[in-house]
Amino acid sequence: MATATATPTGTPGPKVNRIGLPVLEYRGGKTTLCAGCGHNAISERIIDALFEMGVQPERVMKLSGIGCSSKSPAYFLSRAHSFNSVHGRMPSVATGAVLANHTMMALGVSGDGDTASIGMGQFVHMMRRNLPMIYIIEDNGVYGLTKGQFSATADIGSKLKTGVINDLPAIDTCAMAIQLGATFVGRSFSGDKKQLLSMLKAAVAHKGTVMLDVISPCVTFNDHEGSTKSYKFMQEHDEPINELGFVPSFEEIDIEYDAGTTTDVTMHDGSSLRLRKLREDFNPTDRVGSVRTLMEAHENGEILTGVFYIDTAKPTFTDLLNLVDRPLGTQPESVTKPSAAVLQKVMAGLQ
Amino acid sequence: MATATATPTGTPGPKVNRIGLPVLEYRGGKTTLCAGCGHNAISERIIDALFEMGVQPERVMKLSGIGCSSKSPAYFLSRAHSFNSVHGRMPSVATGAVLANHTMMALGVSGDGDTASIGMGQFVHMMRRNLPMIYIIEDNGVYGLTKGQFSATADIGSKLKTGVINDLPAIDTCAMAIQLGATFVGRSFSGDKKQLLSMLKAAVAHKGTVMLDVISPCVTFNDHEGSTKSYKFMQEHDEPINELGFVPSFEEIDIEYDAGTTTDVTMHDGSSLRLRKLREDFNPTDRVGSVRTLMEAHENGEILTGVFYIDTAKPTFTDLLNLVDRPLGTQPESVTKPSAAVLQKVMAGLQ
Amino acid sequence: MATGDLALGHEQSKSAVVDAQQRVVNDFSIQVATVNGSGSQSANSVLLKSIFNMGVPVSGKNLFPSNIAGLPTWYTIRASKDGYVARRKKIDILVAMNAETAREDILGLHSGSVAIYDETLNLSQYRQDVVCYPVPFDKITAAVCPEARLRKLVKNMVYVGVVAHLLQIDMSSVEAALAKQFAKKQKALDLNFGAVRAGAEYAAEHLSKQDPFLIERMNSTAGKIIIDGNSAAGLGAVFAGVTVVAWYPITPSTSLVEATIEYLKKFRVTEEGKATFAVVQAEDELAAIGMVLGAGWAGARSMTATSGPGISLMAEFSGLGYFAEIPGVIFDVQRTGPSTGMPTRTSQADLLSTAFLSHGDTKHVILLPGSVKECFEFGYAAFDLTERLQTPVFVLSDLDLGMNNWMSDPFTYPETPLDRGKVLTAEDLNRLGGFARYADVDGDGIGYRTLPGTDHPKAAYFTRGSGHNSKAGYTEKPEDYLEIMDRLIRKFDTARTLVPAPVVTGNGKASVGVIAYGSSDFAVVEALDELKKQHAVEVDYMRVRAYPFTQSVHEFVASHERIYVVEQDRDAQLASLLKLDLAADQAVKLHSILHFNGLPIDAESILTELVVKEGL
Amino acid sequence: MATGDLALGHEQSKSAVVDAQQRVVNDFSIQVATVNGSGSQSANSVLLKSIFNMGVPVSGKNLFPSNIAGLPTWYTIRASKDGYVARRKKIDILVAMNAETAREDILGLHSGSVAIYDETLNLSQYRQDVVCYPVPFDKITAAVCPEARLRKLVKNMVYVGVVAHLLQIDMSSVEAALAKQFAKKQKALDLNFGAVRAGAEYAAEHLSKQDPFLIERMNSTAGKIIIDGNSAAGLGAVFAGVTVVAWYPITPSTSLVEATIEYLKKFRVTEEGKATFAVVQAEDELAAIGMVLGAGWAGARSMTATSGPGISLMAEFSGLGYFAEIPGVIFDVQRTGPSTGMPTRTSQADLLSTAFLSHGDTKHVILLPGSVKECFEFGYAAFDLTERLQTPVFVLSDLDLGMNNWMSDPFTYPETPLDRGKVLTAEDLNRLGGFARYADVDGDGIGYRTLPGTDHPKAAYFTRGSGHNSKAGYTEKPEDYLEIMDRLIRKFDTARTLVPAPVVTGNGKASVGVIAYGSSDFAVVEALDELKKQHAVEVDYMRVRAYPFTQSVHEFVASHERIYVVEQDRDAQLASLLKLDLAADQAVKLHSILHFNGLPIDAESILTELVVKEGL
Ligand SMILES: Cc1ncc(C[n+]2csc(CCOP(=O)(O)OP(=O)(O)O)c2C)c(N)n1
Ligand SMILES: Cc1ncc(C[n+]2csc(CCOP(=O)(O)OP(=O)(O)O)c2C)c(N)n1
Ligand code: SF4
Ligand code: SF4
Ligand SMILES: [Mg+2]
Ligand SMILES: [Mg+2]
Repeated sequence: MATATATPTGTPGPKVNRIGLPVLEYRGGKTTLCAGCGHNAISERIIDALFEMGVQPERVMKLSGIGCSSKSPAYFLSRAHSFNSVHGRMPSVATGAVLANHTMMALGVSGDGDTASIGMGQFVHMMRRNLPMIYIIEDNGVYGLTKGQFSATADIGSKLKTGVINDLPAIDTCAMAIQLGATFVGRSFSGDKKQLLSMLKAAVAHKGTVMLDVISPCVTFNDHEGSTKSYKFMQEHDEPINELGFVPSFEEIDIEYDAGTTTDVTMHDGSSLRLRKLREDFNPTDRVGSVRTLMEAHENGEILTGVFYIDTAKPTFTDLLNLVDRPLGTQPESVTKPSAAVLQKVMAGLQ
Repeated sequence: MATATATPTGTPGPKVNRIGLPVLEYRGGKTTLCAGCGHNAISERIIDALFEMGVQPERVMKLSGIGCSSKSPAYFLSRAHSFNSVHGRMPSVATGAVLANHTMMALGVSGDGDTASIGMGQFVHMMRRNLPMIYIIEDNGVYGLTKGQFSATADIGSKLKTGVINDLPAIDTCAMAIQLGATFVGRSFSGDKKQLLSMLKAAVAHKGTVMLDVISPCVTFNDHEGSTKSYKFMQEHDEPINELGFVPSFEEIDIEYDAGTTTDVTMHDGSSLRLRKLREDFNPTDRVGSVRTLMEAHENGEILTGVFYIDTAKPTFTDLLNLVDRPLGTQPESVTKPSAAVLQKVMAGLQ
Repeated sequence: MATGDLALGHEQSKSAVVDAQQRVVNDFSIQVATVNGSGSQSANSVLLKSIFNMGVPVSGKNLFPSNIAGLPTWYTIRASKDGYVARRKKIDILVAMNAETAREDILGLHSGSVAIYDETLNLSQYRQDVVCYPVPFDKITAAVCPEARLRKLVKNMVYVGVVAHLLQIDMSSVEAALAKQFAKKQKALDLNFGAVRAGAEYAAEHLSKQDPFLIERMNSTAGKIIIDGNSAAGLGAVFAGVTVVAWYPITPSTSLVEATIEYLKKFRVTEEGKATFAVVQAEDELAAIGMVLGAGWAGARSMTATSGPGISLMAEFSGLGYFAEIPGVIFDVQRTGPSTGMPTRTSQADLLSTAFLSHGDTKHVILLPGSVKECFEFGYAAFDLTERLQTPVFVLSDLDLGMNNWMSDPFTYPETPLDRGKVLTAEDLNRLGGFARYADVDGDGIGYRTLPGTDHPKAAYFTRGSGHNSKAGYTEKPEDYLEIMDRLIRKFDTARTLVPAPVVTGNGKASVGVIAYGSSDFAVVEALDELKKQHAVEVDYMRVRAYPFTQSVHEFVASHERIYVVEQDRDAQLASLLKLDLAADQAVKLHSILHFNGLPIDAESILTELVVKEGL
Repeated sequence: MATGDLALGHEQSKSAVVDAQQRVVNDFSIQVATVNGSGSQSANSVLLKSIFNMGVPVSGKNLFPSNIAGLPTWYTIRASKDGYVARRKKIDILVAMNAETAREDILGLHSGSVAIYDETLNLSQYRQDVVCYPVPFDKITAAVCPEARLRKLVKNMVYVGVVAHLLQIDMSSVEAALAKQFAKKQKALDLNFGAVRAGAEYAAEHLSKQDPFLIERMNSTAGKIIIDGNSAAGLGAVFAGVTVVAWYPITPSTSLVEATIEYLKKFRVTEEGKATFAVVQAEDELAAIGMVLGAGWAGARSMTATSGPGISLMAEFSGLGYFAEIPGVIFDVQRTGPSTGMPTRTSQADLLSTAFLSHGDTKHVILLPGSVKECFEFGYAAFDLTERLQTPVFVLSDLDLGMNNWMSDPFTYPETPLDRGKVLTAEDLNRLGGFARYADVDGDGIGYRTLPGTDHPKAAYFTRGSGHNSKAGYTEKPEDYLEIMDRLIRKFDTARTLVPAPVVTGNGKASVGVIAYGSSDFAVVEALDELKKQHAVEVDYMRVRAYPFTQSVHEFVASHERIYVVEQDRDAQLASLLKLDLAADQAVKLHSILHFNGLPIDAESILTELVVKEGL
């Protein structure tokens, strides 16, 4: 693991990361999800990413809605505060939490039902605000926890185990997020360890809304023939649009850079994200082009993965609010409670 | 007025339309909106369109949410049933009403706050379903009825009378509607009588979701210098992307057709919609291209109007539900209540 | 133990194994402890039906986690010759199939009970006072099921066989149950019956009966059906001619809609293959009720089903339905709150907030079915009522009633024609020359409405949630507003006379009365029988079936000295509604017996409290 | 007439014009009938302040339509030497500026009252028993306002001048009021004062005083302030150190947040120009309360403000706040329901649904400010309470209190330090070695919490709306669930001891007590004074200020024979909550006096009912 440093002494202790923590300190409770559920793999990658990036667990707030996916925060990073809220409304809770403490990293886990069905309104407005947080959709095309009904990301024509066929178009949360204002948008697959890990690490380094749609098969209700969100289907149809090379700020960049084939992005914290093009003419800093590419791929039945859009310059919601540095939640009374003199002045003005 | 026929006898009665009704029968109550409000002009165009198309007023259901705009259904077509529902949730009410009676024309009027803020979730899902109805956003960039706060369609940088500047990106409801599945999407301006009237007449002939975003200045709260939704701004920036020629099914088409400059669409009821290109390479039957054009225009600060997208082939939501012809709401008991024998069979199966 | 009540530790007495000669016939409970997602559901239901097929009254309760697979689940079957079907705290026979909970499970048993378990679990080490039957499940399964991937499922049938043998359930009863379960799937039937037989044979050869529990043939289930409340409610809606269903999945109401859909597909498709119904999976509950109201307004019989969180989300629209007077049926299959709470546990704690759902002087009509039969009947009647009253009607069921299987008399066909309420046609309008939508023409508080599409120039009116006068015109005038608000109260009083009246048992001469509703009924009936048996005390019992309360509720309270209100919530919500409705000098009689730990209420808990409170 | 109460027809007596020698000093009401959007608001407020500047107690009520411009609006000013500030039914002086309603307006007057109107309206034709002062407004306006487009606005100041002259209000008082209104805008001041003077001069020259109404200088307003309840509440929140405000516009709560924003911008920006607060205009009320809870959870003092429909939309999240025990302040400025109702009319009809907002045994703490001063104080105290109790706290105001201008003593600075409640720091955790989030360590039902970001490996806990045990672990165990639910009741009982206690007046010896809350207070006080004056009957009066009720509420009821509960809703919601809380033998004493036509309650209505009910 590139980012881990050896323990100082020669004793064969557990491998620790740059802040001296072993990966164990990034784990959570035992999962109660089905064996093989894609969501579990995503939890593992989150653990890896935070460990490798050397994020202090106490500096993270985990947020979720309701669903199998939304249970996941219980299964990683026990040392971080977590808020498992109500169905579809995590974005608002996250917004409040980030405003109360914008110095922390907010990590949200949602499902496709939680986001694209009941949660659509809040999703749209969170993207529009470019709220600084990582928002992950664990996308299986069904409502897992209520036993397998189609969600709004189910592809047209895909089939349930019961034979019911979805006849409504899928909502492409990535295309929407880009259009609406999110500044780091990508899609991955829970089965693609490497891509997902790089994407998550880059997400940690980004300032602004990171929206990741991670296809995450539901082995119990949507992993059969006829599903377009099954392991098999993804293994056959996953088309990476770029290859991610993420080098965190605390490491040396040693690879050569070729402008023709690579987009090189310097992230807010000094990390570097290299996106090697796997498709001619795709430019992840071009909003319009990205949406077009996604829509075209969708019409062709292709499932693109990779980083679709990144913008490191746009101000985040907390930037726009021009907040003091110290978290609002822990401002001292001396700052937040105006003096008696102020009240007197107000009263005088009302006489 | 092309579609009105003369009264049979020579008596100089009021001009009537093809079903023998004078325009008076399409009017509503006296408006209580501000004098000069764009919404009033839209009501007038709706009256004209329904009159000219010879729609039977009793065959229309008017639906709305809450806002100045949502009050409008009171100001046209008194002879039609109307449902002024709750803020932001008209799409669901309309969905229910259309399911109960899919033989009628449903006409919804919403505002930008009603649709793009509180109503976003329902808006998205209505578009996705291609519910057969006309959905009009009377778009002034502000909440008129609550006295002028920005809505989510306010452009970035636009200014309130109080000096407050909007720093969040506008939501382009047209781009969203196209992406999500609506089959007739356009933008117009309440001050452009001709374009809006043609668009509304074509809307009447369409089967599927018609989503029209009509810029409709709020003279009281958003018609000043610095607003991008003022009459002045629109007069200066309105850029029609095509010119509409609508010929209803009951009239002869006599104009020549030139494939190079015109897109000719035969509508569901046999009417014909001719879209003369005002922009090279814009094709209103190309979803991806339309969204791209809208996004590009948006980035360039242009306000395009016209019909952006039309698809007359896609099945509507009621098609997908495979409904009987007669409205569900008035099915006789003999059809809807299974017989005693059926119950007996069910009971036997449970023993 | 997760399935027992609080105070119930195990009473590990030293007294040895019960005399096998002592016979306990058709009166005991079995608990099967498994892991969810392991397919034990069909085995349990075969076991249940086998007993049913023996003519013995039986009930089953599934206690499952809010989780899809891998967590502990318990299924309890109660056989009761007296026909009691409520939850029973005491477990007599444990089938311990879940290694994770097995120790806790056996420790929770009372002395003299029975444990059947996989021999590797070696449970006898924990209890000397429990009859232990170790079984080599895997070995037996392997022998009858060559296909390894099916063994996890088939294994469950082995315990069915073991239990059937030990209880002396006829194999023919089991076979009939299996045949129904696997309908036309002969291969599955063979495989599963093979497993049952193997289990039974193993038991015959290796287990010597040491316990007193037996099933003997009776004749108490003939003609009865077994169904869950959700299916019954869905069936009621289908027979009521529901045409628009809008919903959003949520436990424990999902199966209500899923059953409705199945019935609609079967019975409501025309010969040309067209649907006489529309079902929409909405994007959330706000949309679901919006669709219901839109459809109800436009003339459809419309419904949705949800549970607590969904009901809360329907608050704003419910007020619109009340004030704009729009029909629509909302099923609330209650689960344990507050908030997400325990989604797979039962409760009756939505009553009060539903009665006043929405801001600003809103009140709702609520039906309270108390059996699967009433789930059907009220699932039907709700549509007549909502159209008659022109107001949303809520049907409050609960997880216990809705998701568990219950024995019932077959449902009776509702012969009366559908009551579509006061709807004016074009001909009516011709005759009348017009109408005022919100005028109280008949003095019952209910106005006349027209449906969109009525072919008359005066048919239209303007529906709004804002202030309106009797002609449906917009108003902010105090007197117009008062007229509407006062009429709505009159309408609510009309509702009192139309909703299902309470059911009263007892001779009416007792000084003590009990009031309860919904699924509490079963436990109440049993508790009152016991009260009579054990203490020779008779009480009268009124089961309320709707809100607002009918006049007879007032009379019942008036004619008793003390009233115990039994309900499954913390905040005494039924008692609260009663208090608000009763004259204060009557309200003073009310005392609450509350049960709210998420498990279905049981007779023993009620009895204990009654005895204490009555000082018996 | 839209502004009068139901029964109040005009009592057109033949008796001629009142003797002008008879003087009615500092005790009458003025109603200005205009069109909204015509800019009459500043004229009305100048008139109000002119009387205030004369040292005469005064109150103003704006009766406006739910519309932006062009519809009738009425503004009522009451001068009352005795300091009564409630709405008064009787109008003494009408200023009829709206041609559309002028006829109805004058017909609504009582005999002997006064009408000032544009001469073209010729209103004297309708009433011989009203003193008529026709004024050529347009001519006067044209003369003082050369700019035609300003005339519509300036015209309003002309009536101020006319009225001021007729009532003998000092011009200096008017000028001072104008100077304040137009602060640093000298040109506007000159123009408007010119118009006032022109009106006064016209009156002096052409109108001969024929009515008895006069303002005479008093000394009863010295040191008083004038403010609306919404601004006062916003100010309270700002002094409470609110840091996160999330809202969605809705009448009549919008101005609460807008005032808050103004104060925040003024007092809460650091020297470097950074904000020590965040305000978000959310996409709707579901999002607003979600943000409030997210922020409250993460340590911010957070708030939202809304009205009926918004409260309904907050139902689901409110239950989460209750069960997961998260602070947050929700202001509900009540308007008339149900549904959209009458958005610009006042009401107290959200009380009951707010108390039980959300499904499944949820209960909320509610503060009930009864004056602008209490809007400030409770706007402040709500934040201490919500953090102390770790539960959402609702503050129920209403349109009358919130949007109208009220005289008040200046607000007192809250000297006590902010109570941030039980929050453990990293040091605490070092000392304690850990903590159980939902354990009742202190016996008051309130657990200890940590904030995200606390730098300690054991600081984190898992917040959820699903079943949890005292350690915040997920659970479906009956006993764990019961522990939490029972503790929440204990916490609610703790709330009883912490919320503002009721205010009692009277000597405590009367047999009759009155209970009311919120903006009803003003009318109740006046009614009780009149009761004493007219009928020599004294009653005791308790104004409740919070739910749950403190012990003293029980005692007050216990110590009186009959209790009249006065409130502004149809369904007797305060009486309902009392009934549920009181012992039934006490509840029997409650009788309701209800007022719910959308207009603020008035003393006359209360008095009439009291007299009837008491048989006086
Ligand atoms: C308001 C509300 N409605 C419905 C539910 C029931 N519910 C729980 S999870 C869920 C769907 C979850 O789907 P998704 O977000 O895709 O998560 P998954 O289980 O597939 O990971 C639903 C509908 C709920 N908890 N709350
Ligand atoms: C649930 C709810 N929240 C808030 C309101 C208050 N409200 C009424 S209209 C409106 C905004 C309307 O804006 P828009 O839809 O743009 O209509 P416009 O008045 O601009 O035409 C709001 C917030 C409401 N009626 N209901
Ligand atoms: S049901 Fe599906 S989504 Fe839920 S835990 Fe199982 S596999 Fe995962
Ligand atoms: S406030 Fe604006 S939107 Fe409302 S009626 Fe007036 S001009 Fe139209
Ligand atoms: Mg999912
Ligand atoms: Mg608007």
